[in-house]
Amino acid sequence: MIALFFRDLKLAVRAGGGAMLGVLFFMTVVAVIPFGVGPDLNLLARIGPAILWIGALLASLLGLDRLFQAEREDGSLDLLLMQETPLLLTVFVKCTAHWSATGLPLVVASPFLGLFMNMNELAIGATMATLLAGTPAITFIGAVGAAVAVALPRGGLLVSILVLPLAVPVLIFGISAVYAAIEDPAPFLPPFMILMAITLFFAVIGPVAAAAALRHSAD
Amino acid sequence: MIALFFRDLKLAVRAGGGAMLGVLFFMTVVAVIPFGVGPDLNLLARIGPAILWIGALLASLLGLDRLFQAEREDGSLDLLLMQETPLLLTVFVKCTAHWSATGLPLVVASPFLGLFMNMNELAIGATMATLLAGTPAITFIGAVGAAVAVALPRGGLLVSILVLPLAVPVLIFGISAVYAAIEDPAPFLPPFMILMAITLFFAVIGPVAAAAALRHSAD
Amino acid sequence: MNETSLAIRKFSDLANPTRFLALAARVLPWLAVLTVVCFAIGLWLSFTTEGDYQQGETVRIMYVHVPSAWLSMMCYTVMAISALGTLVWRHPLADVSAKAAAPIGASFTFLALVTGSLWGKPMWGTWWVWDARLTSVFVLFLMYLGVIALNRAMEDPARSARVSAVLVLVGFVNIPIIKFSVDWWNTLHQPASVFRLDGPTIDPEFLWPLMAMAIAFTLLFFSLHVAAMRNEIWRRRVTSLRRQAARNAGRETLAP
Amino acid sequence: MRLLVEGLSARRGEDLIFNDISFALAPGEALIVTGPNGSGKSTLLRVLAGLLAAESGRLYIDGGPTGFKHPHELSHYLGHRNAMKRELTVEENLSFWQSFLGDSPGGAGISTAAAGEAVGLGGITHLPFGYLSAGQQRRMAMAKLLVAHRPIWILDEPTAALDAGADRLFSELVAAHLERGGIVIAATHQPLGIGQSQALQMKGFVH
Amino acid sequence: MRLLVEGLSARRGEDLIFNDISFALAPGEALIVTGPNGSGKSTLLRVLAGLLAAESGRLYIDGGPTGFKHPHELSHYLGHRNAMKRELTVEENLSFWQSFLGDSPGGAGISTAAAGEAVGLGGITHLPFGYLSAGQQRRMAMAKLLVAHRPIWILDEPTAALDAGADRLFSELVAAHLERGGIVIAATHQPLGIGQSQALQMKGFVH
Amino acid sequence: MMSHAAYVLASYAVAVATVAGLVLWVVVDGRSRQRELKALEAAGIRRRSAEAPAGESK
Ligand code: HEM
Ligand SMILES: Nc1ncnc2c1ncn2[C@@H]1O[C@H](COP(=O)(O)OP(=O)(O)OP(=O)(O)O)[C@@H](O)[C@H]1O
Ligand SMILES: Nc1ncnc2c1ncn2[C@@H]1O[C@H](COP(=O)(O)OP(=O)(O)OP(=O)(O)O)[C@@H](O)[C@H]1O
Ligand SMILES: [Mg+2]
Ligand SMILES: [Mg+2]
Repeated sequence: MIALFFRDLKLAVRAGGGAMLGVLFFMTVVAVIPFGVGPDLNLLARIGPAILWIGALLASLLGLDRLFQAEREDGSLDLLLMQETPLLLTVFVKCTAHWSATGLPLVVASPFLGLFMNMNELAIGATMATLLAGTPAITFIGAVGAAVAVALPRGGLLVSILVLPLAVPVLIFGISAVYAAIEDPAPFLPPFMILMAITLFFAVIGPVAAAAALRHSAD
Repeated sequence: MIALFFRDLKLAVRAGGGAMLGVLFFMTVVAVIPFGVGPDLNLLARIGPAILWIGALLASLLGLDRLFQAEREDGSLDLLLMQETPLLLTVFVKCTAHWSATGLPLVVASPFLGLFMNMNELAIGATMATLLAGTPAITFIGAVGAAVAVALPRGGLLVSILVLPLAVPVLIFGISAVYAAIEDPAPFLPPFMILMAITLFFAVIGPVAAAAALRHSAD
Repeated sequence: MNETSLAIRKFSDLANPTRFLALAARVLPWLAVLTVVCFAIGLWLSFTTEGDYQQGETVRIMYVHVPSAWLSMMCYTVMAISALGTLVWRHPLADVSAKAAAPIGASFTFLALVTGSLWGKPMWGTWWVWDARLTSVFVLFLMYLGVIALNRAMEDPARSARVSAVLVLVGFVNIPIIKFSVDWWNTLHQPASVFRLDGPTIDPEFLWPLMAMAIAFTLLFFSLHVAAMRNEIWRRRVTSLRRQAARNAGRETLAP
Repeated sequence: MRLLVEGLSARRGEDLIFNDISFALAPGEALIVTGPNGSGKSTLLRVLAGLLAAESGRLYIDGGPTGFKHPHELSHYLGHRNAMKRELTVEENLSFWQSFLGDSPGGAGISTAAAGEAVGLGGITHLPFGYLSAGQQRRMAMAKLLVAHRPIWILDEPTAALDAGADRLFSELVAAHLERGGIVIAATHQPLGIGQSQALQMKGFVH
Repeated sequence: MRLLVEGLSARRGEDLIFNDISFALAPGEALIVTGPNGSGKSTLLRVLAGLLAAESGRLYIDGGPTGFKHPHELSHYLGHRNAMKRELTVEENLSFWQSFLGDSPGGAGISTAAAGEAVGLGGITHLPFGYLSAGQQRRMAMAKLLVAHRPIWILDEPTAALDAGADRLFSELVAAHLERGGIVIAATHQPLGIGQSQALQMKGFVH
Repeated sequence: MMSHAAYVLASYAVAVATVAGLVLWVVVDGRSRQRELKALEAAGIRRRSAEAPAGESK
């Protein structure tokens, strides 16, 4: 299992470029929005967390579709499926590796992008915390989409389409936690706890569903 | 050449409704945004053009990487490389087909999505015009990235570092042309002309660079 | 399992669709005629009744908007029941029914969206707002398209059936949200005035054409659905025959 | 330990590919599956490897180690594709599979270097897998069979891209595995050069 | 028209794969390239097909049609992969290659239907390519050689996945092409069953 | 009120177009599937159950 984790990390660094592309795309989104809202710094600061979250969500879609497709194309998936180690553990480890290679860089990059959006320290901290808690959920949801689309020739877009609606709750609670942290009356913890609960929920449900989908993808 | 164009179109339509998927993805992205920034119509109208452009960029990025990789994996690329027809013409035709199958539907769908973002008629028209003028550039830039990705077994990183920064100017001039059209003082034409110039530039440079990269992709 | 029980299973698999085809051939003409008649009555009623004093002519949009909105939800419900049929009862026709219903439902949802927008522009002054009902109908539309895309992307119907059945069932939470969104959140959109516990509150002047059009739309849906199911069964037969042809080709000429 | 197959049949999509296949393999026995293109050899092997569900029939192990329900948990499967990553070196690939697969009870895998030697490509395990020629890649995929112990080997056209020397080398590997009490099931178009073995001729299901 | 190769050598990455290979092929002649795995057969064929640059040496056509600078413009190349799209029907695939490749001077391709007949799969060109089994796919890839005329055929392990019957059929196709004055260069591990032919034994470059 | 009539007309037009499109799709799809079945049958490819001796309730 640890071997699988490190193999996937190595692959992501050597071949994918997924991490870099994700961060670059994230930066592009954040850089482009000020064009839209104009140079109004207050407005920017206000919508900053939302933009960061949307950017992170979209950026994590890139490369998600290859999670199992690459394994299938070279026949590795067959061997992964045959083992007695529960498939859902395998999926879980693959998700963790994928998140470390692509989700984590997004989290790390978010404070700098927060500065561009004229957000204050509190907002930046809150955004980073919610991204850290929330992006794994996106990966786990994405794993289900990737497993469903494993046998499809043009899975990329389809995965994103299947994944985005399911990721909406993550987005909503992530953003509302950040706003709760900034605006005094509302408490930060309840939405944040819900976010964590969502992540934990998908950390269990995602691999189970993905494993089931992979079992049925045999051909 | 015409045969190639129609083959690629057919492939795009057959393999899971490529065109429809792109538009569907585009719609999904637009539908997710209000969940993030809230249903404030004025704010939506302001960031609308930026969102449409980002959605179109992302929709064209997803799947662009397969432009030559799919040809390589089944060996067709070898045959395309061997012919006496100039390779750069082949690349150009493939780009055109790809754009017709994925870029054009996005342009066609953009007015409807503009309505969802509460944009007025002027903004919608300007966005559609800039998308029409700008998305081919993204395809041509992407072709270079796709060609480099085919050439280098470990080229993943390079591709992303290459493609997105080149696509950012397209995005920026596209968006600023739209805002110029909406806000009175700034003139629409200069950024739009620059956008057209960028597209024409990449329509020439892109196939040349991609063809060169493909020639060296031999393995 | 031995040869005969396999043969029996195979037979019952096929007998069902076959019987369905025979039934469809018998029923379809009648359904079609009935649909046309109902549409004639509905259209005649909806153009001859008075306009509303408040909304003027635009109230006539209601006669297409409301039936198509109802049908968009009903069609999804049909799909969800079919999905249950696939997953729980494993009925051979359930998957066919779900697959055939998706494009029809998407079309009705599209109609509801477009006519709603066309009504919203004169009444609310905007084509679109992100209120709960409108958003949830839009999400329904996206879900239809997603199901269609998934069905189209999978070559093998046996494999795509369960996946899209799960997707359909997950999406079903949206239907009560659409229905009750006007009650749960305070929105721009009209609350229900026909299907209420305390009886319709709508003026009978509008009720008659509305009901006539609703019946016509429902009949239309069923005729289209039956025809589309028939097409889907044929499509599967063609695919399976082609595979069979592929397997048998060259057997005779090239036996070693 | 015996591998028992009783009345197996399988489908692809709608169509029955083969029907009522039965055999039993004791330790040290091999089964060679032959038949024309499209007759269902690969399909049979994928069913045996647990990658496709059988339509009917049984497939089980008699007297094997405890705790293993399905034969595929005790099997190596070598399909048409090599299950190695082009971007990683051969060494990295092999040691990943070694630690991911682990050893089945009753044997131990050899080191990655020794496995490289065993397939006659000792010196080049440091190269990225993508740099090898077709036959070299195939041989390295075979080395994968050696780094983790599995009593049953399921091989789909193992020698397709191999030269005569590698063919011989491969037969020796298989023979050695059989000698150690292993079981081998292989689909081929060419003779494998294994001594005592059962044969199964697939005819395809004629409709 | 003669194909002339003089002192050819090629590299992969840093390493010289082969060195100083020369031969000449007249119309109706075939060259069979053999050698162990990794000895450079595929590399040689890819150099001949213009897909890899030669390190040194010359490669040209003597007395061929005017307007063609490189031999690869007059060649068919059948590599390990089939160059057909799974999603399109065989008919669509073949007619795409027919109109994309066009005919070289001095001959004409046959219709797609006739090409299907020629490889023994006449009735099923209306099927999507992905429906075919591995061996049937390979045969259809060979049909591609027939739909557009090229005097030179470059074939890399053409019979790898084929059963015995298809092997025979393929030898007949090659023989007919030679009879019509074509040139064939093929790399194989198994005898191809072609009559008069030169042989080239690759040894690999020992460092 | 003139412009409002335009909205009404537009919605009826869209409705007619959509319904017509649906009907057309169903009919054309059915026709071409039947044509394909006929072609396959003409090529001598037949469903196994079509040759089934008894019990076919057709
Ligand atoms: C794009 C925008 C719109 C969408 C998506 C939409 C959606 C729906 C849906 C789903 C229903 C069925 C609700 C149910 O059965 O409970 C409905 C009913 C209805 N809608 Fe809309 N609508 C839209 C715009 C409008 C507008 C602008 C008006 C009028 C001002 C309107 C008036 C009505 C009325 C009167 C009903 C019937 C309610 C009843 O009697 O149950 N809608 N709409
Ligand atoms: N993924 C698939 N989906 C549906 N049918 C398939 C699939 N793969 C193979 N088939 C069909 O199943 C049949 C058996 O194929 P299989 O691959 O088992 O043959 P094989 O004996 O291994 O042939 P070969 O010698 O060409 O490898 C073929 O006729 C093929 O058409
Ligand atoms: N893409 C590549 N990059 C670097 N080196 C390569 C590459 N492909 C092959 N080689 C090396 O070139 C040598 C010759 O390979 P080639 O594929 O020509 O052999 P071959 O004779 O075709 O072998 P086989 O019988 O296995 O197909 C091999 O030693 C291999 O390591
Ligand atoms: Mg096989
Ligand atoms: Mg080779």
